[in-house]
Amino acid sequence: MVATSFDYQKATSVEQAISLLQSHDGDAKLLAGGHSLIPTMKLRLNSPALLIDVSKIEELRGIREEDGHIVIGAMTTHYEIASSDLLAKKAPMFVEAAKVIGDIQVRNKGTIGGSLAHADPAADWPAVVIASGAKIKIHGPDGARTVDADDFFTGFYTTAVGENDVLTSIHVPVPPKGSKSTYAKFPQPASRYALVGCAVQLTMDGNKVSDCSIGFTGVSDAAFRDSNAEAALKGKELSGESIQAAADACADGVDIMSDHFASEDYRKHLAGVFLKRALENLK
Amino acid sequence: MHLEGTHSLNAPPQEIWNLLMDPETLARITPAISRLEPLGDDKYKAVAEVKLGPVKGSFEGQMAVADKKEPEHFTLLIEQKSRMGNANAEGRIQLNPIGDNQTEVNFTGDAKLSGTLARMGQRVLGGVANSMVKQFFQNLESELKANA
Amino acid sequence: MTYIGKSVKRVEDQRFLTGKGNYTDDIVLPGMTYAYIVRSPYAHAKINGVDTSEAAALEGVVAIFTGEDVKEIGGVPCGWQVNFKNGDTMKEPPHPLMVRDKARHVGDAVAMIIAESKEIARDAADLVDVDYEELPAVVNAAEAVKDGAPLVHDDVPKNMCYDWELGNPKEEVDAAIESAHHVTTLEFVNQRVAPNPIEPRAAIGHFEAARDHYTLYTTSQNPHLTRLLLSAFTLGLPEHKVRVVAPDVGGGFGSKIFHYTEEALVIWASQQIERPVKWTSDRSEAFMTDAQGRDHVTKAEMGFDEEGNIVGLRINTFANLGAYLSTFSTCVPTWLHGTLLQGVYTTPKIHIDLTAVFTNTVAVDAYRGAGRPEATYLLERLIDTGALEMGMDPADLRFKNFIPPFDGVEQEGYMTQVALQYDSGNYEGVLKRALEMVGYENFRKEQEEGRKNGKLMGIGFSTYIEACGIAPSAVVGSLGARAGLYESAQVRVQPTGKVSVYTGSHSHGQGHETTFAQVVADKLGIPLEDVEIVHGDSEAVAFGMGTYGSRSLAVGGSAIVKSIDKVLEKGAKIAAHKLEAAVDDLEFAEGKWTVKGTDKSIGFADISLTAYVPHDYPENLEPGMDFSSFYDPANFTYPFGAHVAMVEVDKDTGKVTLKRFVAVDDVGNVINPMIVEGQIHGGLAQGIGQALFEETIYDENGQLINGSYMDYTMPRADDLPSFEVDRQVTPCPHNPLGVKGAGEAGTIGSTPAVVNAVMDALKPFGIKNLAMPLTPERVWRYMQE
Amino acid sequence: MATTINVSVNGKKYQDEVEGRLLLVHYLRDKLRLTGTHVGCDTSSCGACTILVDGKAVKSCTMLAAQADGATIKTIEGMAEKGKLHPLQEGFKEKHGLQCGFCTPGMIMTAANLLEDNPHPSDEEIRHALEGNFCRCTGYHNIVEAIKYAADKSKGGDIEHADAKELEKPLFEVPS
Repeated sequence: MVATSFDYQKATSVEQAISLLQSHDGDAKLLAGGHSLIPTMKLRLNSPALLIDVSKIEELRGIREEDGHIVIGAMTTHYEIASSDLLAKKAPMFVEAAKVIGDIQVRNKGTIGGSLAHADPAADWPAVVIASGAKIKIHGPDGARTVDADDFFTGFYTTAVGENDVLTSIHVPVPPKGSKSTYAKFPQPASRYALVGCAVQLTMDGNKVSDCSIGFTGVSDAAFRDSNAEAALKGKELSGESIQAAADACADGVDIMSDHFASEDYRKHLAGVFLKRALENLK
Repeated sequence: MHLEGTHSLNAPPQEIWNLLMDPETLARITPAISRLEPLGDDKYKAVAEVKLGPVKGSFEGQMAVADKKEPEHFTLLIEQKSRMGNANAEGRIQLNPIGDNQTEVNFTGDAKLSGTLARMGQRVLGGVANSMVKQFFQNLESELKANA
Repeated sequence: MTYIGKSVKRVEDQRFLTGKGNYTDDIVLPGMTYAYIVRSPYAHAKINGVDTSEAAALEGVVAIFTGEDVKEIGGVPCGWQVNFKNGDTMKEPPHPLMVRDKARHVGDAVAMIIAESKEIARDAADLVDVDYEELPAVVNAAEAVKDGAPLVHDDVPKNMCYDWELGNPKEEVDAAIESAHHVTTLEFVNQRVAPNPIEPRAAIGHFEAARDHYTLYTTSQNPHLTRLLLSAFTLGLPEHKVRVVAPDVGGGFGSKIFHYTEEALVIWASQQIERPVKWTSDRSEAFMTDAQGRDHVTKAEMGFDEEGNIVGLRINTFANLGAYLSTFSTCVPTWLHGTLLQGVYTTPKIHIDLTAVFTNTVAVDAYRGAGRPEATYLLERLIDTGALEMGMDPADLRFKNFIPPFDGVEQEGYMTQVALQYDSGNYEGVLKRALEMVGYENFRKEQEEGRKNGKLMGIGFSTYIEACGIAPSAVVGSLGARAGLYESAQVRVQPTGKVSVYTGSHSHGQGHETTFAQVVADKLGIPLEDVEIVHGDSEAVAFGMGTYGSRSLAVGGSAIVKSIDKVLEKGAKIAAHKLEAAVDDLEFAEGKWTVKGTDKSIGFADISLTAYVPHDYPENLEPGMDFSSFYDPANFTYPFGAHVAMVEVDKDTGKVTLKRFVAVDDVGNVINPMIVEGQIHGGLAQGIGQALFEETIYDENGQLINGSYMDYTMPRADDLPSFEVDRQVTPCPHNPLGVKGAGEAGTIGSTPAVVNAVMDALKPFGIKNLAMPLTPERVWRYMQE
Repeated sequence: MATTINVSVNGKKYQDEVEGRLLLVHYLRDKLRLTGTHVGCDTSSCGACTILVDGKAVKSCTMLAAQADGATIKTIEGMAEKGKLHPLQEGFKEKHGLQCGFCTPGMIMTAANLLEDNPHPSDEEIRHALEGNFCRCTGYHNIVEAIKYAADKSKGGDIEHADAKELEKPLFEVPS
């Protein structure tokens, strides 16, 4: 397996990466952990002329708390997230999800930013960032902007990141007191991507759900926030009944993917099952 | 790979028909096709640039319009070759009038992939069929708006 | 010191554990070039032309060959002839090294690029322009024989390679089934699977013009057979000038038995360019070109009388051979499958009707178990389903129908209705032991409890038999084999008493370097470290038939014993001379010849030194101590066992979790229990893989749509439980070691046990039959209906 | 355009010019001739190519040599020290955790990462940790045992030897 010939350049700053992207007019790609990109290039399903390695840019790494948010640098690896004390304390869903991404080797090298920008419809992170209400920061030729995770995934492998943009960080609001979150996943048996992945964040007011957000991955051509299922829970007690109602309401009105691992109706059914399991975890 | 979709548009069938029979418009709205050069007999040389997430490559081949019944239906036959495999697609487009000024456009077809695309693309391309049809309708809609 | 029966740690491990293994792709020869093969993206397509000009112009490309260049070469042969029912010989269309008229499966070779580096070869491949005209393809075996189906080979009507039958006269079996009290009928597909050794195939061809000599390094389970086929058939090379080396080989599971086109191509190309040529398969390429396994479409009927005794078995099967005949593909669905339909039961009437067909898919050939798993699957599914339908316990139904124990010595071997005579067996023994290990009564109680709480637990059985060490040569010859199936071994005692053993068996994970050495050291009474086992090089080993069909120890090991006997016989003569005694007065034990009843003795090393320094030596005795033997077995060997799977099915998702797996196998005598257990474990994983995960999925155009590890599911560590294995020992009566073979047992027994367990779990839903693999969606869907 | 890399592999320093597309696994195998690291698939799925980069298990078929610039790499060839096998290597041998040996280097390197993070893993944790590594020979049973052996050994615990239970059974009867 040999990729087509390309140039490799290590970027030392976000600005440099952007200007390299600009000067290559769509024929350059950013290289983060490489776990999505390199296999495709080996299969020659993609042959960029230049790879810009952004993994060593210091400002893109690390996890820190800032203004009520936890900021995760785009080049932070799944492993670093899985072993972050800060996240374990403040946003444990991230730790939980990081531990079930790929395998040890993938977690050591793969990055959250790379995964989000790649937007594989079956990747784990999209569901989690959506449910956490995160904002995603993107630097482009015209400066920086932030996009709500809900609006970030625009379609099949497409995101709000433009051709000459660099996804730089993920800003996760520190969940209020009384919040709970979890990620439940049914892995595709061969690749271990999510056949269905469901991330849920709940805020309880007494025994009622005061707020909740639900993100799904693996179900449709892009990860999405499921407001129907959320509506079935808001203001309700977390009971067998409300959980069932949410499961019945979920993944409604979305185009559901189908492949030889899961047909459309089975996938839809699984979405309900895994939403239920996630909610049971939070009971 | 089965392709299917239905979409209602605010224009009579004839208007949509005229748009679709114009090679330049057809090239613009057919997903991935970037250029159509008429070869006569409703056949075109077609050049495509596919960019779908991790997959990017150029295709070259033919596209033909067959089985025409104005302004009701026609069939698009697309044969595209590339280094990552070949794609052959056949799609029937049906224009059903709804009232005076609306049309239900129905797309149904099949695409056949070969080579690396067929073998490796399953997980990657599972969603392509859907998004291609969706894109086709979206493009058609914006063409109509632009013409209005 | 005795070594036999001890879990001696493997001597080969040292190099594998330290990264010093020597696999084919690790080898670099001076001046080596790299080949990349351009393959058809279509399953069936006419080739109107191949334009290589642009590729040839790329700097670093050394040569490009196409089907046109190799058209004078006939192609690779098939090693087994099967005849039609009417006596006509099977259809045997050519299997060319590269095609020029049409491609018959995705991956059929069209052009071969040879370049200075693998990067350049790969780049050049993108520049080769092949003009294909796609043709309709046929993929399914049962469809391929229908009128109007596309023809894979223009001159093979109905795509039929042969039809074939075996067993009692058809009318007798029909009558038995028709008059049966109860008939269990199942229709199923034994799905196609990919063997997937983790080491992809590779081959290096090295022609040396100066000495008119050819060397092939290849990932093969049987280098000598490859040499024979290359020389006598494919390329017509002078066999004495061909050396085939199969160095360390990273697993085979059957897929590396066969002589592949790439082996001939690299040798031929090396001759053309007079430089070494290396080809290494990608995993994607492996999915397109390695022979795959199974792929039967079957209707099976088993008749029972009122007490549950089996009265008849009728089988109708379509076997998919793929686009071309691979080396042994024709014997797998016939002589390795039909002959196993007796199973371990006393079924009095058996008939199988089988049609083998060509399709536009890669060849199907032996995959771990080869034919025997397919036979076992249908028998064991039928008997569990029969029990379910008749309201009997599946274990009881088996006990009722078992062939009673026989040792093959006091009691004669058991003559089956399907051409075999079993050597020795105690089938009820293994099932009894397995039930003890399971705690069967308890399980049934738990299952009942579980069902009340909505928990779906199931238990499944499989009592299998297999035929290993396929033999004797005269018999297999009469059945159509175009090769003998014996084994050779040379035991060379060096002057200092160290021993080199040259075996025609080939180890690619089985641990022969240890097991065989244990036999030798034990029999000669010398330390294990004084023995070296040499294999895998046709220049070192006189001849060999390789390793497959669990034959190595039963056949290869027996050949070694034969040579050791010759060593001891000669040693005794020298010892008698040195000790001034008669040969009959000597006894050999613990590496010494001793004059009976005295303390006069002489050691093995003294004798070997004497043999090479024959100053004081028996008259008329040749110096030296080096013996070769060929061992042609008297019969197959028949390992058997009882496997029990316990599963839980997730009602919500349909996912099957294997909770426990108990296997009691009887593989005859055991030389190294650790290695035997390892073989069983690995076999279980592959059999479980077929039951729950694995399947090559071709679309109607013949495209394999799950041709990568991202889409083809193989068991990973967290998919499997720890296995509970035990043994029973019923020695093989007809070979000197009493061994039967352990390589395939796990795979053969486990698949139906798992499926039966899932069916048992799903009993409340009234489901009797589900297609493998039992994927979550399949199971879930059936629970909904 | 070639890139210059500086790497330390098994304690030795190398400086090399590499093409952008050269994978780390091919750099190790073809350039440094460290052929203990294997390639078993195209899709980063099988784990046969696993090595340690800066102490972490990485699939070297999914990493460019250029990305390894400045890294400290350990391959299977660097595991044994002064001729003494690493406890994992010893465990694989003692527990028969390998057959054909092709997946073994990757298994050992992955297990090394596991034991670094979690010195006393449960069976379940071991099986989970191996989900990026295929073995087609062993059925994983003995690989799990091998890793437990290494974990036990490093904490100086008792190691149950495979032989003990074997001696109780009849193993060999001479056929009459």
